[in-house]
Amino acid sequence: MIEATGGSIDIEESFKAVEIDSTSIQSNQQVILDTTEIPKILLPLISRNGQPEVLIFNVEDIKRLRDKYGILGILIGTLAQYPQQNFFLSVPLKLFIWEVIWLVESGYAQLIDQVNYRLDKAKELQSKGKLQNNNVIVMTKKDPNSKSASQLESREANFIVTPNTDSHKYSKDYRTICADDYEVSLKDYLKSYIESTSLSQNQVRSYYQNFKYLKKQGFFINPGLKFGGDLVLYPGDPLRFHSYSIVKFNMVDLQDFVVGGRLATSVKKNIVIIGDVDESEEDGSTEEVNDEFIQSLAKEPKKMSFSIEWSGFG
Amino acid sequence: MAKRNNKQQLNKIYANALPVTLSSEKYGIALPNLFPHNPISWLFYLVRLVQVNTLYSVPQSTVELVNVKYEDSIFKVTDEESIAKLWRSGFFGKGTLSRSEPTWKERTINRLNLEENEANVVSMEEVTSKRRDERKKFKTERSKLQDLELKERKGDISADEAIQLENLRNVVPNLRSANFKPGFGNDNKDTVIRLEDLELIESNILIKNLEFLQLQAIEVFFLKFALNVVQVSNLTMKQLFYECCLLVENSPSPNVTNKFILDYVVYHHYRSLGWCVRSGVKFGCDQLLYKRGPPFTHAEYCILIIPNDGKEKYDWFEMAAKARVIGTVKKSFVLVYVDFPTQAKFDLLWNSEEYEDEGQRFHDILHSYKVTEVLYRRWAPSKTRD
Amino acid sequence: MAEERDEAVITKDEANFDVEDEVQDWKLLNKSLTSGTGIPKRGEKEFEPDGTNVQIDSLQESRNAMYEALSGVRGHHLKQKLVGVWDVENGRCIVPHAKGNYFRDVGVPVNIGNKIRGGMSLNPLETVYLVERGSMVIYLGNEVYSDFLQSNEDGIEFDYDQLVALDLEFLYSLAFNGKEYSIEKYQVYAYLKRLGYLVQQFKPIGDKDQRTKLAERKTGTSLVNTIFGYVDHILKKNRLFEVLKSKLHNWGILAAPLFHGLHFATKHYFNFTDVFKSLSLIQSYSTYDSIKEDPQPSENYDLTFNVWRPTPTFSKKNPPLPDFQVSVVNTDVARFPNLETIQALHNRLNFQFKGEEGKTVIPRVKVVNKKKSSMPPSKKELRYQRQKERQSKLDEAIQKRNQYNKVRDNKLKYGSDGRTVVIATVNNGVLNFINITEGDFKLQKNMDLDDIYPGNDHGIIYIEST
Amino acid sequence: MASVESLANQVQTNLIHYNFWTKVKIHDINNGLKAVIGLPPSKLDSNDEEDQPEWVIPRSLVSNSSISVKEINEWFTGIAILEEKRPKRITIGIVNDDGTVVYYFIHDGIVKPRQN
Repeated sequence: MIEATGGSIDIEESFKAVEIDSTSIQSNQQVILDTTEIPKILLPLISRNGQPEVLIFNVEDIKRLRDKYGILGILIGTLAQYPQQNFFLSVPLKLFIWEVIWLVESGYAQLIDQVNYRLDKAKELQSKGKLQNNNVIVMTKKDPNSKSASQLESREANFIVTPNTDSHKYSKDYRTICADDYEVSLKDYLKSYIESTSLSQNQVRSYYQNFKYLKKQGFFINPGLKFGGDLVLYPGDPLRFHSYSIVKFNMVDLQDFVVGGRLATSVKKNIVIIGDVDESEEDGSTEEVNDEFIQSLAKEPKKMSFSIEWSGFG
Repeated sequence: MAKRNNKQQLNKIYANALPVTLSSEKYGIALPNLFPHNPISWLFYLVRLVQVNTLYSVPQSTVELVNVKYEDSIFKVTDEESIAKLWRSGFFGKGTLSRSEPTWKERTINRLNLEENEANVVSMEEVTSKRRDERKKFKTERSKLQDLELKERKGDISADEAIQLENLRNVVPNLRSANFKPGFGNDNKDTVIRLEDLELIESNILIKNLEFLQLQAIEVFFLKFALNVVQVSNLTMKQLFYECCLLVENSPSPNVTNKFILDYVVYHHYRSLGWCVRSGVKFGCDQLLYKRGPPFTHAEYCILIIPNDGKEKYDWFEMAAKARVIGTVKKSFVLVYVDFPTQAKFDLLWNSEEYEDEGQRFHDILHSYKVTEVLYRRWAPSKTRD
Repeated sequence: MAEERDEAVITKDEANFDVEDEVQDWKLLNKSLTSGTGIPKRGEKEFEPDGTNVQIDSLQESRNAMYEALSGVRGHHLKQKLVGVWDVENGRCIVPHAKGNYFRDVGVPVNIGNKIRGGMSLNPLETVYLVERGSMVIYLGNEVYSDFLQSNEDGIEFDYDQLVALDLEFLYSLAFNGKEYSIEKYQVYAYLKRLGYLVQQFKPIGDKDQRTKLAERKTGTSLVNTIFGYVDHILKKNRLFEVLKSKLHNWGILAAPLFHGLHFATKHYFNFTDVFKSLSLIQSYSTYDSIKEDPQPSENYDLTFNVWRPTPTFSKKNPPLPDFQVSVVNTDVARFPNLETIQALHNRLNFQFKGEEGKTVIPRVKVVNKKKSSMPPSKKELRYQRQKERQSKLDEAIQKRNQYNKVRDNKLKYGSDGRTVVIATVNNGVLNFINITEGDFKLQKNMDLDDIYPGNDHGIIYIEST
Repeated sequence: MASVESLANQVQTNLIHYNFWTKVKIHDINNGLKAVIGLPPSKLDSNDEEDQPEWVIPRSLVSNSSISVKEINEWFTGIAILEEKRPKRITIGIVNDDGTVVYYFIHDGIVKPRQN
């Protein structure tokens, strides 16, 4: 986050709680986003019958999400090189609901009905006759990348593999087909998400607006249950930086204050609580996930926030 | 203040588990052993029993009740002897200006160098404040170090600064590990007397003790109902109970799930099992259980009280936060669900005029509650595999 | 210093640091995972971006290391080729030739037509796990394949290149398309499998549930046993005696009843244990009480997995009682369960009562590091040894008391009879595991403690000074 | 329930005689709310100025323990009226029924945590 001016960065100054005005806030995104040239990232939507899940298998997409948009996701797959540990995991990268909404709502990505797309494509492939699975490769003991092509050719294939994703899918052809026939709207995604969880439509809106409010300030964001919060915030990519804050969406009790403040301080963080600037703004009338609701997600968040930490005395 | 490391001394000071005087303590008497297969021992026992009851009056019948003042929604004990009794016999109450046992007076005399200043006595509060000073120093130095490191990385560091940086790199880690150990006394501490202190002293003598022992509502009611050792202002037992309920929630008569009642039920449960029970507010729970009491051991259990009303009261975030705080201080987390009677049954007992003794009323009311304990522990699968 | 830990001061100690809390630095991937411990070191991270190139480069390095690792090859040697075929209709995977260690806890044996003898049918969790770690490749089944399975021709090897090989993305979208198997369940499954646990979907083991077993346990004693038990009871517990004693005690003075305002003013007490006994008032739950009441879990809670520590003798057909039983829950779906749900989960566990016939219960006592004999004993072991020696030199009565206190402390802390359900929470992809155990601080009817000091009120923690 | 005055007095005494603050006074801010202001014995944060007074809002943990962002914002606006400037930070003094007071900083907006 935040311009490379060096020295300390005065977040207190830049993000005065009550005076949030979207136009006056500089985008603190590390990279200025430019959507004109790049095609949208296709977000594979999985498990449409249960809770819908967006899982990314394409490493190029993972790269773009992280480097360009500061979207982290959570790796949930087994790392085949080291399959007996849980510290370093691999694809798929699971995006959580706020990341999904943010990417789609900002126009960086679109949702794809993955299972139907892939089944239809497989059918088509099979109808064309001979398949080329290409899943047998040459594997050398040391680093395979260091071998020259000729050296590799001279050896017999000895390894059978499962790739992360379908390597042909980024053909122009594929993109058009997906966009046309397999796109899932944000509305449908949210509808099934809300149906399969205990979140209400108002909560989804309010929490998403919180996420957006934080994203605008350039933070990197992860889920926060490990620390008793809804989110954790990082001042930069968590690969390099310790997290700053634990975010609580609903702070309702002083007990939470004591617990949260104490916990945060013991792990060198603080607690951030967020609320609406004007509560009447909450037009909680619609119970349905309709177009109006989807439009309301795109509104500028009007939020105020406070940071809590132990005082060090008492 | 007693020497804390002297276990025997501690045992002597805190010999009584509750502020109740035992006949064995007062008269040095005991009943003889009974052996099931030896009828003689039965007879002997019986004779002795009658003897005890005719020769000795029950100690508690002659003990004066402790006066508790109820003011501004606070239960106060101001009399020094009473404070000592309640603190030393079961660790009831808390000094308002101390961490647990009231020591403000001694600390103030010490701090202001007044009369009867015992040197070389360092209280817990002083240890803490000293350690915080050290911590502050560490932080200042570290922040200097970080500034210089940044300069170095950017390549605009002067020669002088480079030397300073090297120096700080050696010094800072030592500062971090430096731990203040009690016992050095007040070596370099100057006596600073503030305007605020002047009101307290007259010709080098402390004239005001601002501290009193504050009792929690559950403690007061236990001392009244279970042990009958206190008198709270002019309140009857029933009035006291009602006042305690009002502290939490305004209602014309107590609600069956009033937090005070649930808290009391749990408090009484653990007290009757011999635990020392104190407030768990610092750890975000309701109560702490000590095997014996603060000077002896750490609290081992943190209690969270939950009405068993079928609701899913807490979300995972709240539970995770509490569990983590409790884990940090190496205590165990216990959820105590409380079953309660119907409001109608409660009201019946509450309003009944059948009781000639209030203790019996509350016996019946409280007996209609029930506790269920559930233990919450983090599981680390990587550590339990083998 | 006893009070230190109870004060308001908040210390930032490393004890609260958990490697899994932190986002790992991929630069350390090879370094840390090939080191002996297998646990990554705490990366050296920074507090905030300072705009220096050093920092930017360092971040790029970490990111590249990550992307590279994610692009790594997933597969196995052709010589050990293991093939599965996805059956779209049934949402399962057929492994025609199942061999190897993987199937100790994975899959259900199947025979199909003439072609598959000793094959395995895998559920989506098992399938994805094996493919994802590179141990199996999987193809999309179709009519050609079904026809092959049903045909009677002998000796023909199937050419799998007739089928579409599934990449991981395709497999995930097929495997998790139904309602029953969710990503969150898979995450928990894979997490435990990666650590080496044996994991199966939850199912009752044995033909009797806890309720039946408890009922049998109560009525199972013969008349003779009952009589002997009673005599034993009286002699051992001196219960009758206790009653008589307290009656005798009261005679001399006609003390006011318990909780009467005058009680303590009218009755002599000679020790605090008796005072505590007299204060006993609040009813409390005793282990297994809820079995009779048959509470029902909320719809969001169910038992998901049986989990065993790795054992070489594990039999899929006839598994022992699980070491852990896990309920998976999504934090967006359910809140922390109410008591009824907790009790319902406890009652549905595979559980063996103490003294129940059949398989012996493995005592859940922590074993001090079983290290290879060549290793010198660790500090912990030495301490344990010394402690043991010291113990054995003590007076027998003191040994007994220490033993009693130890057993009691364990029962307070880990539950008096150990019914525990593990709840695995999944919060937007992040896992947490919690043990939820039946507690009983009153330690009512506790056989283990009765064995040491019969007739004691085990729940009274106060130790009388003598 | 504990009165606002009683809470403010408890916090005031605690600040003066337990935490050694000086010049501690109680002010009325909006809606019958009271705030305590005083000087801590040394800087509470290394970025603070010397002799920087600190505002403390007393609250009871036992009665009325719920809290909202809106309410916190009102404390800030209340103090802003007295000071003619919205403070960057205030402190909440949470009073428990055993007499313990725990103090937590509430910073306006999202700030980085103190490096401890």
